Amino acid sequence: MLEIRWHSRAGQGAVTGAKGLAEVVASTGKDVQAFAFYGSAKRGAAMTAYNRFDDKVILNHEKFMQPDYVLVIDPALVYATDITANEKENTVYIITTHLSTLELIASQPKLMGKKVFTVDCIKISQETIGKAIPNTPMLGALMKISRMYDIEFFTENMFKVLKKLPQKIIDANMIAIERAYNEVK
Amino acid sequence: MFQAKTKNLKNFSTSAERFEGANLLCPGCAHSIIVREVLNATNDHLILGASTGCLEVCTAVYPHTSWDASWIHIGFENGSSAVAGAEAMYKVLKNKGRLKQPDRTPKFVAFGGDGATYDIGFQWISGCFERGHDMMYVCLDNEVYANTGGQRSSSTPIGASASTTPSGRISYGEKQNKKDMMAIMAAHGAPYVAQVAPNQWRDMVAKIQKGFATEGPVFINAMSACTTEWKFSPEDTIAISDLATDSLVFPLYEIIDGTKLNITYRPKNVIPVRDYLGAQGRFKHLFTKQYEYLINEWQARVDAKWELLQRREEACL
Amino acid sequence: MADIFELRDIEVWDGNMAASHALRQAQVDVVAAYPITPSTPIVENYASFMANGYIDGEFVMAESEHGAMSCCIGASAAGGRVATATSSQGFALMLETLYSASGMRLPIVLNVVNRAIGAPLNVNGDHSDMYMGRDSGWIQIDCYNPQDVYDMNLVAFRVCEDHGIRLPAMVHQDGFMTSHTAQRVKTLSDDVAYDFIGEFKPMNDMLDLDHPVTHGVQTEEDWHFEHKARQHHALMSAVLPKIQEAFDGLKALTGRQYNLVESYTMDDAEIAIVCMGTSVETAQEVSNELRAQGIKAGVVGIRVFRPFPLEQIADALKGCKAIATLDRSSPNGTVGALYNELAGALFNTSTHAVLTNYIYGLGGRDLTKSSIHTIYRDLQANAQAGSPTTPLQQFIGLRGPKLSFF
Amino acid sequence: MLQNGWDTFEIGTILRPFEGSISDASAILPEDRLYSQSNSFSVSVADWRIEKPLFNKDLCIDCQFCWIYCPDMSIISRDKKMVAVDYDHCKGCGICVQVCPTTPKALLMFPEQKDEEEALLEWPKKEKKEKEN
Repeated sequence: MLEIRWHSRAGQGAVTGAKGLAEVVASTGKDVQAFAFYGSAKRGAAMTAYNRFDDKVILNHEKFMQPDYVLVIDPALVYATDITANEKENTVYIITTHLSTLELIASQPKLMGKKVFTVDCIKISQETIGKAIPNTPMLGALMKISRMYDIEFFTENMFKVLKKLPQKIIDANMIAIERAYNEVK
Repeated sequence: MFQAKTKNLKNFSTSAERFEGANLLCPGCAHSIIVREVLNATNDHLILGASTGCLEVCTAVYPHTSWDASWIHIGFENGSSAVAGAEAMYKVLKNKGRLKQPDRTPKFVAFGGDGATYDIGFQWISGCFERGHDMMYVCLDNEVYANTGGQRSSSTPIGASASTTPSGRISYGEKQNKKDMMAIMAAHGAPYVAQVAPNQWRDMVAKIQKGFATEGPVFINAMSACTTEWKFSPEDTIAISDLATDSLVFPLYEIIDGTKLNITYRPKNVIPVRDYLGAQGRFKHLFTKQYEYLINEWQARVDAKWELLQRREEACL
Repeated sequence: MADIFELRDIEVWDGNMAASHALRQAQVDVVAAYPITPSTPIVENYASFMANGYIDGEFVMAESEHGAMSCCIGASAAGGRVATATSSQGFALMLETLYSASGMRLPIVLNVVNRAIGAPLNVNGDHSDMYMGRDSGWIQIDCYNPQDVYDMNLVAFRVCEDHGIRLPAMVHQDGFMTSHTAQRVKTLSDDVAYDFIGEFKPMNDMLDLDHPVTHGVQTEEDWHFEHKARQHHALMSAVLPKIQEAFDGLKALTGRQYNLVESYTMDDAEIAIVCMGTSVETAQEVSNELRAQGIKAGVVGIRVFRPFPLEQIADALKGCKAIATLDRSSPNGTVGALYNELAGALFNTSTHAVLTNYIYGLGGRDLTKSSIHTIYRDLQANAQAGSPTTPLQQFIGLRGPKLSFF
Repeated sequence: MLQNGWDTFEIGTILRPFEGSISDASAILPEDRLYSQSNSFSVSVADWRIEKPLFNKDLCIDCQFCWIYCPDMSIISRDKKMVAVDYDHCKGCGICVQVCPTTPKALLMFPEQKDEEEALLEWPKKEKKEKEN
């Protein structure tokens, strides 16, 4: 079982990202879950989304999760929310920030001694897609760090997931994924 | 063809009734007269509905029905929606080629009392009219919850004694003016809204036929004099209705496309409102020293409304 | 004609999307609906299918849930396939008309995305609305995941429209936990799904102009009882065999096996949890972990809540020593509904299991595996003692001091 | 119907106004329709009446006011002529008498048990105009 928790603001696309990832994983024959915690809060409110992947059928529907990966796609949530909640010893953090990994840990000492990687998904999405939708670049970064799939396989399958969008948007997303894959540190 | 049918009453009397006797309505009930005029106004096939109320509980009590066309009742508030649902299904089955009699086009009519129309069912009617279902809604407006024993509704006129707003030593009864349902329905932009009275049968049948010829939602507010709750003798139903239309308490007019207003009946001799009020037990207490001022207020209100209607009509000319 | 929607053999859908596609494939004639969280996406997706030419029917966006179900009733009586969706407060607003639909024997399919009922207002999943509907005369089928939602919608149309049944059916799924959780769903092609349900066959249809019919009459004391008895008789005698037949048909088509009562490792189980919704699967996962430790644990999921498969449930639990019933709805003054149902089912049988009740998960409160482990530990103690070692009713997953009754 | 048990009637509490099929009720007069026992037409409310309207054909001008204002479909008109009162469905409200415009009226209320021939003999006679007061 592989478990992922996303930290995002409503409207930044964490649910779409989690579902897109689930679609790619499902295409390889694994069982998947993608879900989120919703309140009645509107766009801008902090929220979390989740993935579960397994070779076996996933029966567990509890929301409680000790994630293998924590993906933070909004830079401020590192400070505003407890992104380390229910962590495991080897939980991996991939965090959107304009800071370097060392600068980030210095600004949030809770991350000291943990497996932390950084990438500026906001900037990447602004420069490629044209607005701050940092979900797809984060998936590129996840592919690099987790080595879940090689990037060619992943982009090929993400392309299928996004196929209903206009070609220009799909292309921009593909570039964003690749950039994040290359830029995550 | 209806022009010929209603050119005069003799022609109209050849209609084959589709509403049956031995229903359980009170002797002298105007509901029944209205329903007959509506149903006889057309030879089209009909899909009918009713909200809970006198008409419904008196015409479909198991094991008997008084309806010769398909008819549905669900509850007090939703006769409009029931008919709208049937109308939606008709459109689908027509498009999909699944109608059993594809060559016939039924008309859709929902009936409801003023309780079901002005009060509890208002939201449902508003929804149906906003969505533009091709249906006619007929309000049988007897200005009271007659089915349950004469409680006031928002159609009950000021000064009437109703069982929940009775007149008494220190009260003249109902304190609120009757809600202007015609204006509200016209404000929906409905293609056709009309006020009718069964005593003015030619005016009424013409409006019903106009309504049936209209595509989209049609609202008909039909005055239904209630022998039981207005407290007059059953044989006087038409006489009381004449007093209502000729005193202009119940003016007859239509509003087309939410804007164009036509007054369709101008009494040759307008009679005083006092005569209308005095003929009914529900206003009996107004004819006392204590409350007589209300009769004058009534007259002033009726005059003002008539003036307004005429101005509205002129504005459309 | 509506366009064919090309589906992959396996789609990643949440429960709402699964329901939307099932409605689309059923070629529903009239959907009249009003949006309410968490069922809203069902009708949003449906509207989107419509906007893109995949649906031929009428879609009536009503002014309220009551208006929506009222339109559904009128449309169904007119003579065609009808479906809608709702949740929670919307379900409560609909409730009056739910009794009308079943009493008028109109085969409407209602997707209920289970949600708490306020006050306090809460948009998350529990079974308050499902429980509110349990005396309404509808068939109630429960789903544990999006695949179930897809399959049970197809089953619901096939069962409720049968002329031997003619009763409306609810397909329940857990708000958010199923409705907004994307999982793998094995699909049928549009034509195969439609053939499984079959053509709609009208009965007592108002639009048959040659045969006028009066729907929705009043009955006095002289007839009401007989009509209600007839309705109950249909629900009790005809529905479960018809559902079983549909399950068998679905299995032949897909290999997927559904049962009126979903027994999981129950053959030799000594302790069992009985519950509904996503909790069934989470409990299955925990029972697997216990089995690995040699503990004879099992799970019984209620697949059909109404009509209640009383005999099948008694049979599934006959060897048990201790049983926990889990109710995801505030019992408000008594034991949980499932406790009552189970006590009734088991009372005159030779089963003398210790029966206890857990109230959990209200307003979407997480049912954790850890809580389920606690319940199984209680059951082990009860089984060993041969009598309850805990109060009969306990709240689990609740803040503060332990809350229990009886 | 009244002998039926819970398991014999049609489901959904539906009622059928006609036996079998009817192509267009608006084109078929009541006497030519195959009403079902479920149609209220098949029932009588004669016992509701205290007084009954009697019809004097000689005075009738076939204006049809009684027909249009009868709440109970109890004025039988055929070919534009007033034919009779339907005493199975008349509740005795008296509207027909009230709206009858002739002098004397062609419809008058009489006690329920009144013999029709006797009533016709007692009917007020037409008066000459100059004698009217």
